[in-house]
Amino acid sequence: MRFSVYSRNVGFFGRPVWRAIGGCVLGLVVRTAAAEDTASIKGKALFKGESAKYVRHEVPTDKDPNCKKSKAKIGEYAVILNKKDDPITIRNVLVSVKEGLGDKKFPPLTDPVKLTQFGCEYDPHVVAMMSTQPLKVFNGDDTNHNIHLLPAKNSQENFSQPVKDLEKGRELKLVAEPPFFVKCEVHPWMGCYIAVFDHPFFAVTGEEGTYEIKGLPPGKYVLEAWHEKLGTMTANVEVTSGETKETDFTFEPDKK
Amino acid sequence: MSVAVLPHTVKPHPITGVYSGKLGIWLFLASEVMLFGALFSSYVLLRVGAPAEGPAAWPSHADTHLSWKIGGINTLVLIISSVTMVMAWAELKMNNFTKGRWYLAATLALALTFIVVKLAFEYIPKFQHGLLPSTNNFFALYFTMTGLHGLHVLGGVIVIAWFLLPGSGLWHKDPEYFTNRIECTGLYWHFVDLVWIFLFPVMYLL
Amino acid sequence: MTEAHHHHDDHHHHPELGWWRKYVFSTDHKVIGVQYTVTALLFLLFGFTLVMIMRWQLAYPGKPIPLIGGLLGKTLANDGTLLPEGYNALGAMHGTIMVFLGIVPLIVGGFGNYVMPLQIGAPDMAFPKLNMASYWVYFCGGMVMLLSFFAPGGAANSGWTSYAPLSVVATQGQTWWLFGMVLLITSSLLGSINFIVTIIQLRAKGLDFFKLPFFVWSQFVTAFLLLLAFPPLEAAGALQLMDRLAGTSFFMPEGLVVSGIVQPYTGGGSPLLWQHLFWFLAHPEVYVLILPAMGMVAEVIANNTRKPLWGYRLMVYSVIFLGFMSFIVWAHHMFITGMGTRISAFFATTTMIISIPSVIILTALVISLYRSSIRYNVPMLFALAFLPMFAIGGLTGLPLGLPAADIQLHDTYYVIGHFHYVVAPGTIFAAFAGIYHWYPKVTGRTMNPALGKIHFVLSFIFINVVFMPMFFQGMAGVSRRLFDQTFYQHGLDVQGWTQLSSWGAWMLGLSQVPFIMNFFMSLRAGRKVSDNPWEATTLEWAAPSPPPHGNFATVPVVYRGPYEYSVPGQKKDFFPQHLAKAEA
Amino acid sequence: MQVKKSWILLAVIAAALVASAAPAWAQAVAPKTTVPIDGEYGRFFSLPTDVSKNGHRIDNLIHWTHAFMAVLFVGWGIFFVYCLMRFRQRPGHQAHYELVHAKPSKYLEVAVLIVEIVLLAGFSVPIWASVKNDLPPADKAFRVRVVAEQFAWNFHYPGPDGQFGRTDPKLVDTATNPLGLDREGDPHAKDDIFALELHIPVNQPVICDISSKDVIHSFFLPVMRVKQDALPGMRIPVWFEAVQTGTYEVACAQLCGNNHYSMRALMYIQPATDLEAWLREKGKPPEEFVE
Repeated sequence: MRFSVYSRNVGFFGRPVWRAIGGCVLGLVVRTAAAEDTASIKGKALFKGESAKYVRHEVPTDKDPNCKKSKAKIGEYAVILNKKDDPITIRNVLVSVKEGLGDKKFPPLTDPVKLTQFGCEYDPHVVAMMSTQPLKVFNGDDTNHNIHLLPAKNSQENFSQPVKDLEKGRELKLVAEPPFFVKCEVHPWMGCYIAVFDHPFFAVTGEEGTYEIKGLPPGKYVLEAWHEKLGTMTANVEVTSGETKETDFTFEPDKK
Repeated sequence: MSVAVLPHTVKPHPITGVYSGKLGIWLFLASEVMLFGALFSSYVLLRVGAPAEGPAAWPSHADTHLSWKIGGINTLVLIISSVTMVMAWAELKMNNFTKGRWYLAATLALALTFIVVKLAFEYIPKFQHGLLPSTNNFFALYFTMTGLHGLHVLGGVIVIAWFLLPGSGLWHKDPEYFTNRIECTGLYWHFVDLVWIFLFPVMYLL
Repeated sequence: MTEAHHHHDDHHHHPELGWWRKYVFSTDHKVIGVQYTVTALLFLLFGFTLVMIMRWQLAYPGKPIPLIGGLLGKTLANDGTLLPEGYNALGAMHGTIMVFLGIVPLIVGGFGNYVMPLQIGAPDMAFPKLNMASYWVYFCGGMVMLLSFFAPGGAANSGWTSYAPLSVVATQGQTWWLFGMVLLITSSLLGSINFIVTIIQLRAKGLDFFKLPFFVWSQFVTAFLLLLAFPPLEAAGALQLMDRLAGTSFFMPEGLVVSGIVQPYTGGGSPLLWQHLFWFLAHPEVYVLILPAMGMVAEVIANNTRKPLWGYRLMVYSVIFLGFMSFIVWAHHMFITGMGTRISAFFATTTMIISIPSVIILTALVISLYRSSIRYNVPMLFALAFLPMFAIGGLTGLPLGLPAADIQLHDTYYVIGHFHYVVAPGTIFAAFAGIYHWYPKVTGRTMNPALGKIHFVLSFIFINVVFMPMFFQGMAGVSRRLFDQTFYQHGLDVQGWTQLSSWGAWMLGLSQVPFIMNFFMSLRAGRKVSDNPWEATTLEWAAPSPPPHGNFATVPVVYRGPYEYSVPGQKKDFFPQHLAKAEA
Repeated sequence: MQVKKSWILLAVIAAALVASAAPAWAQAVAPKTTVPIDGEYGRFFSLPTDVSKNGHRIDNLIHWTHAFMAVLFVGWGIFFVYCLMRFRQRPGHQAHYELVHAKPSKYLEVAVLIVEIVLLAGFSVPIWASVKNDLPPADKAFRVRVVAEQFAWNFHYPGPDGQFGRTDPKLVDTATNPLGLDREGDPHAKDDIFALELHIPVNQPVICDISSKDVIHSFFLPVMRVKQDALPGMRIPVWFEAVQTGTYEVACAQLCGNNHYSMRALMYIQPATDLEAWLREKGKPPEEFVE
């Protein structure tokens, strides 16, 4: 899931081929080794209610002409629904294992997580990462960006990237923390969320509104689905070795 | 080898009529007037400019929870301490070192009383009731101004304690010099007293 | 001296003072003066280095800084490219360091401490221990400012003016800045009390107020400005500290939303209160920066024109008037904050009035050249260059003082050019004149005149290359404190001037190499000279070079005014103040 | 003559150093902006294009003041240079002890005073009064609220009903509602228009109410000769009237934080019909974006 979120950027970054290959190989090795005796959970984030309230439209990026290369698109109240689907699915829902892992240690993920400011929009909109991974922030625009993290636990990083920089970026180390808001100080409409975990069991619903968490050891878990505007939901799941369980989350914002 | 002997450290300058220390302390007090003057001006500006309603509005007299009685007691304490300070200087001037010291000790005791009353009956209960500098601008000014005044009192306490104990040896070397120093301390102390006399009505009564 | 037999702890100076007491924790005004001078010169160099780094970013935005880019760390720069936060930190610290740690300590703490007691024939300052304390408090303040670069988020980055609410919500460096400022203010207060008391109490016999050298007068008025203008800033600093640390809202109005977050301040405060308190200090501070410089220039000009100063009394009255008026012009820094016609007219009027005494002093200094005999040595070159440079600085203040013209020019590079002309080729040139002039008194040797002239010519050319383009930028509407002015069309169109200005700054930096070499080499290799190498009249030249502890072998008595040069019927063209009769 | 040679040498060194800077000076910087900006911006001590009705008065004041400064400086400089050359120390030349009674200097100071009074009372104060205080009648003017924040200018138009809606800091959402407009609670707020660029009519007075959400900013229109600090907690009106259409810049002139320099907005001066069309377009509910 993580890879699919970032895959859009790979060609665009032009990051060195050997790193991509290395990453894939490592990922395959870890996954194939793990697949034997582990379980997966996958599913959808579904929406029930008055979908007309949530309109996706272009935000006025007229402040900065350099943003006009790609118009920023956000949902009203940042809820992006796939209205063509039936039932309607929701993007950018973060699903993670909340309880049930105990004190187990997991092989740390180390490949950097990328957050790119491109066309005056954050890509991806919800960043999920493990605390062992570095976060790399890039500026893909010919303008100034100033990322401002507004976390409770981590330090309130607030720095600008005045020039286009898709090579090195700025690297950040974060500790585990529930999703927190991140904004751009220069472009008021730009916002995203970062969630940091101590374990590798999390996923964000993508363009189809689906998620998949792989490599879970068998056991009983509490899953949490979080959306920035629609709130959180939990589900109890039990998985056995080699099983792939389907769990959907249905958000019903109009139901009190 | 020429030895630097500074004129007018003890004896007054024939034309200006003061010794250097006294002139120095007067100048220092002039700068203190500007310091507290700036704070009092800020008080006026903030009070006049305070919004009519909302959390930032100027609190009514009852909402300040300041007791004029405690403030009054402290005012009295400071006024008496000013008197004892003058007495200490007068006794020293008349060559009564022991008496002068007793008056100095009395001043010190009164100064400490002031601080204890301020802390035990005003600051600490206020904090316990959740009335903090951040509550509103009245309390912000109250704590800043009385706090700064309190620091001045504390400074006075340190100076008086110094002349009461380790610094009193100067008397035996040069009584006039010692007396001058007590006079300067006294000038400072009266100023601290005077600031309180402005603070008391502004904070407790107005 | 009737009190000569009163010996106190302060004055029991045993000849075997240890090295620490003699050179580090000394109470001798001359040692303290040298400490101040050297520290302040180092800070000036540091502050100038900061601006040389900034000028790279201004000239070549977004390009990595050559040579030293890697040294800037992670907060200020990224891979050697300056970041906006780094630029703002450097900018704020450049201002603070130059004003509070460089120039004022140099011309007041350094020259004032060293020269003033000598010029009034005093054995030392009135309170020698206080004097020492003043230096060390200043030193600590400086260290706090330097250490603030290592605070999380870097040094203070809200400009040297630290306007609230920006400074209240700023990074931790601002708290360090405030603590540093409290120390520096304390140091200035101690110093100013000392200066005033010394001038009033310790003048040599016969030295009436109107026989004082003009430099002493300038220090006297300066000390009053420091004494009375600094406390309001201390109060303001205390209030800002409370806002930052205790969550009060002295400067915070209701309903602030920073970065999309509703601020926890109760509100009810006024951002303008900070500006009023700040400029109530900072306008007199401007005169603190310039009056001692005028004093030094007057000394050097009187000495090298071999002629009494023209209009000495007029100058003294002007300087007193300047000092007084400087307290009621502060709001001309705030015309754009939304002032009504009447208040702006009042402050504009006082501003126009305050320009008159400055014109008088400048005119008096120029008329002093008339029918004189000008000796072109290095101090005189700097002193003469001061005059047109200060004139440019002063004249360009005129459109800024007219509220309507200020609408366009306020907070543009025009302002930067204006006050830098006053302070850089003005005050700093005066300070160079002072250093070349009094170096023989401090060391017994002169500085090399050839190197001095190279230093002068290069500095004079490049300082104009630096600051003249700023007027063009300002007229075009380029605001100050912009990390990258090419963001704006009007900035882009005058970018060429920015680059020229930057090159000027770097060349100006190179031009200081002869001075630095000269300063240190002359300690050993300078030509040894007599006690009075410039054939001057004022009292400092009556003392041996360097003056011993206690200054004068015999306490001088003064018989005449400070600038008795070319007195008719005399054999020599100078008549020192302390001589009863002319030498045969 | 020895001395003079060394001076020439120094001048040559200095010229060489300046020349070494020249290539860098000539290096052009690529423009950052993708929207062409109208107007001429000074290259040599000149003010930017003026497109406002009142701007020429300020420009005239600046020009006359500079003329006065130039006269003073040049006159005074001639005397200065004359003294430097005429009274240099040389064999047979002696300074005069007696001081001249310099009447001209008194005249000079009085003249300076008079000119300053004229500049201040005759020009500056009346201009200030009219450009800062005498607002045009509200019914004739085009009103915009300008809300500054770190680091953007928000422009708030009242919409068809001509009334500004209520705003509340608690409702602020950085992306969708930066003004904190109470669209649900206040009927006037429903039709309010929010934009990040300033559109104003040509040949009609415009009143901008300047305020700030966080720190102090300064609303600066270089081509309009308008500058007004945006103070949090206050709403200060400024007015101006454009006489020419075009695209210009809004700048922030007060240090407001790290990205102060990128706090730029565009100002479009349009004929009234174009402006109305733009406002109508802006006032429409957002169209759904279909991928």
